[in-house]
Amino acid sequence: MLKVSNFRGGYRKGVAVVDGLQIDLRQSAVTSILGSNGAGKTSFLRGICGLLPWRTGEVELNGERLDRLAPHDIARLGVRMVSEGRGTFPTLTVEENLKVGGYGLSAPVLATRMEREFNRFPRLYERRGQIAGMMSGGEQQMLAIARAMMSDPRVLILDEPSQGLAPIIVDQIFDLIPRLTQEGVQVLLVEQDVGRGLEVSEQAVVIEKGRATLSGPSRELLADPRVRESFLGLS
Amino acid sequence: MEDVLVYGLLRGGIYALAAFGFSLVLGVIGIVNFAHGALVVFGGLLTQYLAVKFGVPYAAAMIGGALGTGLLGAVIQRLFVARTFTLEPLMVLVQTFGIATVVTELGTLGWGSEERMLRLKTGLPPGFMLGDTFVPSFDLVVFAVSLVSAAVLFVVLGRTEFGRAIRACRDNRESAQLSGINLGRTFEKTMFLSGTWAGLAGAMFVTLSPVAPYMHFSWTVDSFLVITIGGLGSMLGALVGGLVFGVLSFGASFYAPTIAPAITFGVLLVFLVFRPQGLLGAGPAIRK
Amino acid sequence: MNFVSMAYAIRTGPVRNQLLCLAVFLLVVALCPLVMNDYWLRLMVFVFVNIGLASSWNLIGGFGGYASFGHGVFFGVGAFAGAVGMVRFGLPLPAVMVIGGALSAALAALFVPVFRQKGLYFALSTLAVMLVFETVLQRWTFTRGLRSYDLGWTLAPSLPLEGFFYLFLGLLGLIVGSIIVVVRSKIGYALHAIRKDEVLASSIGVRTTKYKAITFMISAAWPGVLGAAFAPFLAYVSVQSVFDVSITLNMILITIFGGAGTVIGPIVGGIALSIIDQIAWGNFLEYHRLIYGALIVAITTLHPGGLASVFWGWVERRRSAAKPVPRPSAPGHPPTSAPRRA
Amino acid sequence: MLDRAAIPRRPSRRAVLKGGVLGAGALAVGVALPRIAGAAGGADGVVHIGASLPLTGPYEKVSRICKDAFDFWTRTYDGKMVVAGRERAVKWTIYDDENNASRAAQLTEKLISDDKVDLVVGTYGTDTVLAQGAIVRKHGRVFVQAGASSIRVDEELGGHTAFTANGRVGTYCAGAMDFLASRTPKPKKLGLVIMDDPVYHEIGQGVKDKCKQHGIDVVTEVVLPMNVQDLRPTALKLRGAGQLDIVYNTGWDVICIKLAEEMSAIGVNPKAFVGGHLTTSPVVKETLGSKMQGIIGSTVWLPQFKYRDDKYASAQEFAEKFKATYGYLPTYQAAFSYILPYIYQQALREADPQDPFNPKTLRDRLSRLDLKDTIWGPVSFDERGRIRRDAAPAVQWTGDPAAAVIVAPADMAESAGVYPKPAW
Repeated sequence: MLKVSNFRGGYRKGVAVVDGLQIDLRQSAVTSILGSNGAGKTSFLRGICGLLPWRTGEVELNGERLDRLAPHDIARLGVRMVSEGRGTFPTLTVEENLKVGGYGLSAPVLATRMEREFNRFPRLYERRGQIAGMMSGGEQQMLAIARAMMSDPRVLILDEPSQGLAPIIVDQIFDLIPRLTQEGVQVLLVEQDVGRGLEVSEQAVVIEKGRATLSGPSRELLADPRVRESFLGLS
Repeated sequence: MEDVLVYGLLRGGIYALAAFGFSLVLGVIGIVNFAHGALVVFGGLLTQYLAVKFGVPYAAAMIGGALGTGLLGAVIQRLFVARTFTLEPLMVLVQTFGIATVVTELGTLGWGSEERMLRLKTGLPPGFMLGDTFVPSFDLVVFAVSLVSAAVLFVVLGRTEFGRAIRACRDNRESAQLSGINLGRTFEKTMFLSGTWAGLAGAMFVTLSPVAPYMHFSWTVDSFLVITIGGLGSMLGALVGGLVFGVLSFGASFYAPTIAPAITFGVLLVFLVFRPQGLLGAGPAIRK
Repeated sequence: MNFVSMAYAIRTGPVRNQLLCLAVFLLVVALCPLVMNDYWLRLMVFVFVNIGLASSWNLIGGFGGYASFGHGVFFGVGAFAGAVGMVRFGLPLPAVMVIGGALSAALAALFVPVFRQKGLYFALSTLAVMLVFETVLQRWTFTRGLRSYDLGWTLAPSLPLEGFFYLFLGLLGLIVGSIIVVVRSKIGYALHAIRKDEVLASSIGVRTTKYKAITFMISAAWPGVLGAAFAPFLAYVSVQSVFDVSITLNMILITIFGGAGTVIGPIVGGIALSIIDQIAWGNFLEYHRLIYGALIVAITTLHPGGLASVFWGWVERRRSAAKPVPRPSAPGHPPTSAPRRA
Repeated sequence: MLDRAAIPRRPSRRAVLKGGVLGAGALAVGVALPRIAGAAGGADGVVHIGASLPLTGPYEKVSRICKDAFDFWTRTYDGKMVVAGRERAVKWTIYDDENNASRAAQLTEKLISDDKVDLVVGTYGTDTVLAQGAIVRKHGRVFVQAGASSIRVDEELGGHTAFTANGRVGTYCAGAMDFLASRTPKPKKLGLVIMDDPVYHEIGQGVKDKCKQHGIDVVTEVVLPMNVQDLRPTALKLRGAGQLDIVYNTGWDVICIKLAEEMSAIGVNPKAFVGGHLTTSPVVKETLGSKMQGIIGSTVWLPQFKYRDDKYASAQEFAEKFKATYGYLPTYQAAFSYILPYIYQQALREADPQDPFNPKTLRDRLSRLDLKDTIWGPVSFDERGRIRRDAAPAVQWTGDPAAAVIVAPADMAESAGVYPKPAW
């Protein structure tokens, strides 16, 4: 259960990009974060993962404080992010990418998990010897998700997973998200396609200028006129 | 002609050995380590010191010298480079230049400024004829050790989790961190590896030719040349670059000794302008 | 008007203020020969040359973000132009200074293809050019010396020591003045854009190659002029003495030490390092290199922005302490402190 | 400044480091300031001698020997020097010129104008001595030096500014070449290795002249840049010249060691190997080990030489005392460095008490100086200020452990010498 309270953070000392955010994932399996460009969505996600140069406030995972930890420790405690633009290791093979995802695990565990991910993404199995940098965007997105899943995370953060992908691949990704939650993973999703993001999520938060201005069950937000106007282009 | 080729290749083995660490650090941490040559010299002198002062057998002294140098590298990373490597690369260049000066001066204070050499009694015949070329057997041993240790490095980088972590950090720092890899520790290990191989190069070289603290800068420049020819940040490139550079510099100082530096640096310039990725360059792996 | 606000006003005010400030500084320094003996005068000349060289380097390396690792080549070419011109052809000092500057600028123009390279590649290319030139000038009989076995040039000092003092002081004024003007000109803004994000700069229509070439030529011409003037001062010019790697390294060190990408940086750095140098040299014979190296490590590790950033940090703090509302960003484009990459 | 306060502040290592650096800096300034203040002005009753040496760089090792020898002279005379009939304390000021000409000039200026030294002794290296001489000349002073033996010193500074206590380099090879020419079978072919610097060209020219005189062919000549690293290409070149009788390398210690090493590695075995600038320093012997056997060096001074002075009954005694103090046998650089202050001492003994260091009278006294017995041998200067001295004797390393014995000229020879030398 990820809980964030009074979170501030940014890139330059004294300039807050995220300014006093409160988010409580509770039982929500998938939570969507909405906001216009530059609202601080990505910065917020990076802040949770410990990647912002400065941050204050509290980040709690099942009662454990994460806000003072280094990014790699946060990752080991089960918060994994698939960053915008995938962030695969281009010169490593698919297998090696997955192994890095399971960094620190013993060889047998690594083998079972890898098999599981290959079952989930048969495409990756076909390309397991391939250098990641040579693969298509969709394949890289799958690889990035599989790599994050290698560690059996408790929270999976997806930043713009559909960006730059062909519609058919986007469909596959969104089909996948509910299935992931069945394995006990909570998903935190930032998606430019707000409609889709809301469809797939249970709860949603709207961020403006680094502050949460609106939050609630996704279905309600989908009906909210403000959301419809500013994000869905409907009136 | 064959002489030049053979001797050049033999020398190239050591150049490659010295350049591996330089290339690794450049690729992974993204810095040019001006103290690299000082590490090579330090490794050579440490080996010589262990062997002569304590009568340690050469193989052990060599390993001790290499690991000691690796440790020095890791300490440099932890205390100094870790604080600056995210800044402009120029800053680290100046910083490591300062570190090179300090290491060299401390080495001079401890060991003196005189050239030292480690003479081994191997019991091998002095050499054998390869066609018309006389190949000193000890040179060949050193060359073989260079290749074997290069192979070890390839295995470490290519097949182990440690190596994967290093390569992951090289490819994408942030994703590596998000996968639970401790960036700081990995960089320290990278520097350790780099120092170890630099020390190994020094440990080999001190058995062939005298070594003294003041010689550090030419090792740094030579490593530069090797990886520019071979390709920045690529291990295989460093090996190939080392061998090519060995032949090139040997040929230049054989056929035109007085303008040899101009020839080698001229070739470097040609590479930089027309083929900046080198012979086997990784290209995109280099950030800046 | 207190000191802090004055410093701030000079930094952000019109170019005229900075030039005025420079003129006052030069006038004060010009009085030095009244109280100094020959040694200190000679030392001052070295400091002027060092600051002049560092300031020139700073233009392309600090403001442009293109670190040249072979900038010493321009000084060396200038010094050889001075030596060959004066000894072989009997030219007067002003003539060889012009020739030295022109040759260096012309040499810099040849670097245009290298400008495609970024960062490290650029640094390496310039280093290689320097080492090639070093060997060529050493081997070429025309530049080698008068007699076939000579390796260097002996020059009669063409001015008394005070003469050299004022010559180099004047040159320093010209160099720093020209940099103040250039930095606040169109070129300066282009450089700023190039340094921040070159791709972006060229995409919004900044002709990056043109501005880089102009900047590089200016930053090469001054060391050429300095080198030519330095030749008769040194009285003995050889490849060993004017192509030393330490000349380039000093330019970089002084700039970084004082603060790269600021006008004041090389001046402060040059003075500070000279003082340290003198103290270490005179008193810690066995350890002076160690002290010098340790100092470089200390400053780069603890204060990567150099002395200038320490000073401006202090000014900013004093200002924000004086005014309750901190301003989000300073007007103009003030010197960047600690150039961090995002 | 809210967020700054909110960040946990532990006393960072950075702060500790910073404190350390500041403390060290303050200490350094504290130590230095009184000395700077004290340095100005030559104190009365003290002879202030100034020098610079290339204490960092390629000549570092040699210059340490020179520095020890200055110190040894001071110890020998109890830190005192008789000037104008009165014993005065001696104070040395030595700087590091890093083998850099412009720095040498600057430091010499400092010694003369700022430290106001009474006497200047020369540094080591041709470029630096020439640069130094230009400054000394500008002040109308004189200096004694032995660190540059090139003929250029005579041309540019001799007779008015510089007194050179070392013989011309062109004659360095005479002992070795005469010795080799008298062997049977007579050597016919010589390979010459010259470093690309005027001094070494001068030595090389001397070798060529001797070859012409003795009817020896110079079959190959390799010119090497001063910063040469790898000597194997040179060894290969020598091998390409066929069976050589003599290889003459003009270079200094490391160059000779590296060349010997590479020649032995690829099986180039000349009948004689001469190291033109190979010193008798222990490092050379240690580094070359058994390969030292039969190598010939030309040295301008050895403890075996039959020299003596007012403090030491023989050069041997001088060498032993020196070794007891510094742990190594003095090389010729040690001897010529020792002699520099010694020469001043002899010249100034009966100087005018009113103005003992007057350059004009000092110049006259130096040019009239005629010392029969010194550790360095007879000392007198010709009209170019050069010591009257020729033909450096040749030594050869033989025995186990290898020791240098004089083999030429005949009147000094301790041994008949070995030719051809044993293969590496």
